Amino acid sequence: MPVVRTATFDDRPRLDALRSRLHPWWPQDTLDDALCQLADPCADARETPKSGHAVILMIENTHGDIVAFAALALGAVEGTPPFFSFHRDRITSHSHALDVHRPLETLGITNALTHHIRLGPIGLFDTADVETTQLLAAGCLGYLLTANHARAPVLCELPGTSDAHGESPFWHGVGGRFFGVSHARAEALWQARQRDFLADMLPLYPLYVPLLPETTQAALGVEHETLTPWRHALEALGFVESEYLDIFHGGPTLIATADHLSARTRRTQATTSPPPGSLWVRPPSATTPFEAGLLDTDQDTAFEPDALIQYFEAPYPTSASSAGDCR
Amino acid sequence: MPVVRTATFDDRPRLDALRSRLHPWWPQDTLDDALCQLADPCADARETPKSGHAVILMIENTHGDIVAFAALALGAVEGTPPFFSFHRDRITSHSHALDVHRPLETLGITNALTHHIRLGPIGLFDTADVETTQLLAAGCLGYLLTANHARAPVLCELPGTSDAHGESPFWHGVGGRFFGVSHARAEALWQARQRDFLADMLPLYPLYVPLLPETTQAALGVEHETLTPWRHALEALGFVESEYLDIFHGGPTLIATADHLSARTRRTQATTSPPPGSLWVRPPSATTPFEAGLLDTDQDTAFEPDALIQYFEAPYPTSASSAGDCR
Amino acid sequence: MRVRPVRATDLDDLIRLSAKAGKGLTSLPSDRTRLAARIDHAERTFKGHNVYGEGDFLFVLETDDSQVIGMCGLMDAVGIQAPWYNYRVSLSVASSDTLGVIKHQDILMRSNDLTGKSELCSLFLDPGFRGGQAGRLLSKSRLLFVAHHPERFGDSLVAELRGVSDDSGRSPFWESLGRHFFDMTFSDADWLTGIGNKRFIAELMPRYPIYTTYLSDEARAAIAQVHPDTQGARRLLEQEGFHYNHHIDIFDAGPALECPLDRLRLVNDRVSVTLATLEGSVKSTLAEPFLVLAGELDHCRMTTALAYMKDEILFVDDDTLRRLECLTGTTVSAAPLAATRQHRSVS
Amino acid sequence: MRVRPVRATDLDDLIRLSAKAGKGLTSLPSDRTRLAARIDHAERTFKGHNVYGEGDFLFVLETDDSQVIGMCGLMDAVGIQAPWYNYRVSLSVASSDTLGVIKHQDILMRSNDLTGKSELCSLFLDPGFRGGQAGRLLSKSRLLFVAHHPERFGDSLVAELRGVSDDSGRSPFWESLGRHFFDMTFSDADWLTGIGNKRFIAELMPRYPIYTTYLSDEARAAIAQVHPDTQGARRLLEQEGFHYNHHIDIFDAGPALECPLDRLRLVNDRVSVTLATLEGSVKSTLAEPFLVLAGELDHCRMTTALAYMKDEILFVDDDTLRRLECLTGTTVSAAPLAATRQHRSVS
Repeated sequence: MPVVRTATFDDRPRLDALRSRLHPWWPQDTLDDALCQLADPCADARETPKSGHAVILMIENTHGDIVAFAALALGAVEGTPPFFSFHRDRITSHSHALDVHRPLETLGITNALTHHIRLGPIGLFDTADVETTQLLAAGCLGYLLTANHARAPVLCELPGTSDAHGESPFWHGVGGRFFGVSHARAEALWQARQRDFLADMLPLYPLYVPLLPETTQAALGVEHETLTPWRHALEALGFVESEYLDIFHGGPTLIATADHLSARTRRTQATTSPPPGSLWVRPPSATTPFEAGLLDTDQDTAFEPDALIQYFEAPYPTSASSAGDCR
Repeated sequence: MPVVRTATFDDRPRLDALRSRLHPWWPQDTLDDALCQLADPCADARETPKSGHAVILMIENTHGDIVAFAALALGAVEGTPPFFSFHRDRITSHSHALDVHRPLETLGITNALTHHIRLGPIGLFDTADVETTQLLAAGCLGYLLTANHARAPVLCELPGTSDAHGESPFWHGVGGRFFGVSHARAEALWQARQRDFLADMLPLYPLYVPLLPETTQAALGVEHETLTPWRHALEALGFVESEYLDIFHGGPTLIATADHLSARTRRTQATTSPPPGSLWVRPPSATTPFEAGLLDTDQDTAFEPDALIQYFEAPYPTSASSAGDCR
Repeated sequence: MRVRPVRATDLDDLIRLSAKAGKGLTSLPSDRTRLAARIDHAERTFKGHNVYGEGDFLFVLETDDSQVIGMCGLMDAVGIQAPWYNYRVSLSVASSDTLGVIKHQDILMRSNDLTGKSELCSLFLDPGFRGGQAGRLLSKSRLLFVAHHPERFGDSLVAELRGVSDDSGRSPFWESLGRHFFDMTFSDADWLTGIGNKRFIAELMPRYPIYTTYLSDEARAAIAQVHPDTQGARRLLEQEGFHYNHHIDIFDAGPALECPLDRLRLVNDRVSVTLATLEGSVKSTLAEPFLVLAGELDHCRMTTALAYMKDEILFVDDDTLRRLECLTGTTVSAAPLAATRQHRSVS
Repeated sequence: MRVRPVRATDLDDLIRLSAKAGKGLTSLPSDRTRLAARIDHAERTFKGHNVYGEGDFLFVLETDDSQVIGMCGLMDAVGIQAPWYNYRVSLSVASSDTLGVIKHQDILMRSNDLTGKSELCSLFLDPGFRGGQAGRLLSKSRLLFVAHHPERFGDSLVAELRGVSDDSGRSPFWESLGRHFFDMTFSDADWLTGIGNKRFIAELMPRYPIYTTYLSDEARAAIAQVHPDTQGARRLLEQEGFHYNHHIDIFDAGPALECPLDRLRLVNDRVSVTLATLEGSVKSTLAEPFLVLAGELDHCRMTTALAYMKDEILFVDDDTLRRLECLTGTTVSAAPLAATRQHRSVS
């Protein structure tokens, strides 16, 4: 069975080479941070996070090729620069006399997610490979459940949808009207962390969604189609779509509180045989990186307890476990 | 062991008599609705909810006195009148040149919670009685998990804190400046469902929290002290404090998605012995109301399976179950 | 011709007039009961029985043979008894050193800023009498009334002018903005407002500012523009001291013109004079058209007259005396009809 | 005494002057390099080398023996090269039939509405010369300059007047509002703005409107009020056609007075006249004080003179000719120094 593990500095050249294959709308700052911080295999994931603290989790296939990776920014600390999102709110205008109810959606700027842990970008080079997608998400979950970071909520902002020309209908309707520069220029500055322009140029007041161009409205909270399997994997782990959107492309922001993640996945005692599909996590040791995996659902091999390994009950519904997961 | 059950029309006189003992800041509209709808014991809780659909869950002691009750408004349907909350948001103002970071909290009006299921008011006549408090919360959870309502999120708005004179510091700083009437008058109209004045009079623009009187700031999201045990019980079930506040008193709004509630409490098969502390739920029958309870943690009586009863794993940590619930 | 306060006996004439008014005049409904109530209210206003903020000074224009051919009104102060809404056309400027960009965005902000100002309203002239002096008399007489009774009014006047719409009454501004919030047609909204039902405006109009980038080109072009039929009225008011101060109508984006009382041409030009007659006609080269007001409040009469003024005496002809119901020696308020000194325009 | 464009050779005099200026004048820093740069920029502005929106017309007042005793400035258009911020004092009216309440709340809205207007700035007069005609000449001369060169300016002028503060420079408005957002003292904020560092305003000022109910009583009372030392300047500007149009300074809430160019008294009163001298003195009963401008742009000179005007000829004395560096027969711009007709105030 494949495993997911933290990347080490030996992986850097291969990871760097894969950057070009990432969707261009993924914010790459976390990846940059994580690449710079790649260290010994035994780097302790449980150190106290500081601003900019980031790691990479990755999966290799049997040929040793990296088939997937995810960057995680753990620096949910005071002093983090403001993180901008659109908050999708609702105001209902209601006329008693006329018996009119109009729930009006608005999009307003917020920095409420500044201290969240950030998941992404992720590289999934075969998006049809559900197994790898689920393993990557579960590995991130395992890392978050066992690493000694502050128990902040976790967000994953997904790149938004694009039109037939590969352009962002959300940018067309929002950013393009406020920033006064091209999408490419704004993206490049953001990636280069020159972000003062967000506070300077983003609309002061909430925008009314019904006034936005229809293509923009249709793009709100819609992830790029290549990321739908990843979204489903996160949702299975307890992530939920929030009322926050990516400021450039209007992609959805999935959020999970640490509490909800751990509620979804219950730790089982290592002395009893964990059910198939369970998540196992081995913290880093002096010689090995952090590793995690999912127990095979079909395999019948005898369970061998390992005191270092923690087990969590099946994060994904399996044929065997579904009976216990019905609601 | 005490049970929690849905109230029937026979209970109405006793419930009516208890109203006067409720905290005056509880919104009583759900209770009014529920009292009007009290029906046969066998009324089917699984009917499709409509606007205004509400039930009461209650607990009696061994003398047959009602010691606690809770009203639940299930009418999370289209056409529900707008529900007003303050949304507590954050905008960080940041000057690069001056190296100044000021995270500024704001309070803005929103109707985003309009379609949530509403829990409350609750009557808990011995707030020190943790067992009854937990049972009442667990009973509500059991009802929500098994009733066939739309799977909307559930909110519980807790009455806010009061000062030494019994007045609301939040009202003093907010409502009192916008409504132009006394707190009592505004409350009375709200209870009487004459609520157009909210949309008419509430501030159009978000308020800056640092400009509010200090006593008002200190009251944001603080529940009335008599409700702290109830808050803890809800939080143990998966409710989390949200960024929404009660518009009159600034009390916290606890929210749980149906998803999170069910993730917290896992259904166990009735054929195996459920662990102590488990929640059991019996749907209403032709002769009995909905009933729920918690399995005794100490008792050693043999488990007798009942096909009608559904069991959910321990909603509250117990000494016996805590080993399996650590994170 | 003269202008005088409306009376109950004018009801039939006004009903007949209102039938000639098109959609443009929302404040003159051809509904007998409503109109009778308005006349009654106006009569009480002229008698001083109104609460400040509810005063409705309604005048009629009548011919020398007492035929009513026009009307005009004045509200003493808007927004006192119920909120008064406009959009304020404002500018948002953002700049970024990083981007090297400075960006101007026009925004429309919900505004109650005209609260307390007095409003010119309900002007209507029988189409058969347009083109002559009647329109000027009708429009300017109420300004002289304000100049004569400033204590009855706010410290500023405002006139909301009809905005751009096409022949079918379709407003591009409404189609692009109002429609999304009010869930009704422009004419329904206009009609509701006309019959005094304005609650729905507070309830349904957007609370947050609107970025005009989200309006159609046609709608943006209509902001603060008047309907072609209203351009004459706009020019006339501008000559009297009114100017556009960035407030527009929330339905059709027509401009609200404002004039502080101390800049009203007629406040500055009005003088108290004694009436006298000349031997023969006053149609000398020295004569010019004057606007004259005699009497107070519910007894006032106003007319235009070719007259000339010397040493606080206004020389008029006998017809004018008849129209004003005055004898020579009476003290009246008068001012030149035309704004003699137009404001120089500096480009 | 006369007013003329600043020159590089004035630097020492201005350094000396600025040392006499208190905290009130943020735009005249006593920093040699900065002041030299400003003078250099102003010289280029007078020569017409400025980009519109960067023009800074800086004048000095000199005595007949060429001693510089005051200065005053004019920015051609604010907010073009960088955003210009004010609060707009607005009103929010809410009403509820259910409650039987109508409630007025004053709100302060972030505003860039003065963008594109020309600004009067940097007025400073040596304290030893206050009380006489010097102050009027200094303040009004630049208005005549605008009237003479309207094409160089926006369609409206604005002057931001110093707001209320106590002897220690403490502004009640700042203490109640700005402090919460800017995290610095009033004098630091003022100083930063004075040296042209205004980026922080965009970055830190509140984006949402402020309900004034949350300000201290003292702060509310300071809105649109001038410092006691500035009351004279306010009156003078009001006489010239300026009025408060609901914009205030974001730091100390001092009023921004505005005047559309076509309402500027000197635009309307300015005439082109030919200079002439009378036999003897012009101190006849017919003479009145005039403001006179000779020459164009960087060559202009302005002074006050007791003069009298007849048939487009202005009769002045020899001193005036000297100050203006003119011979008789020269065409100049002139206007009465005093606003002859004060606007009648209607209560």
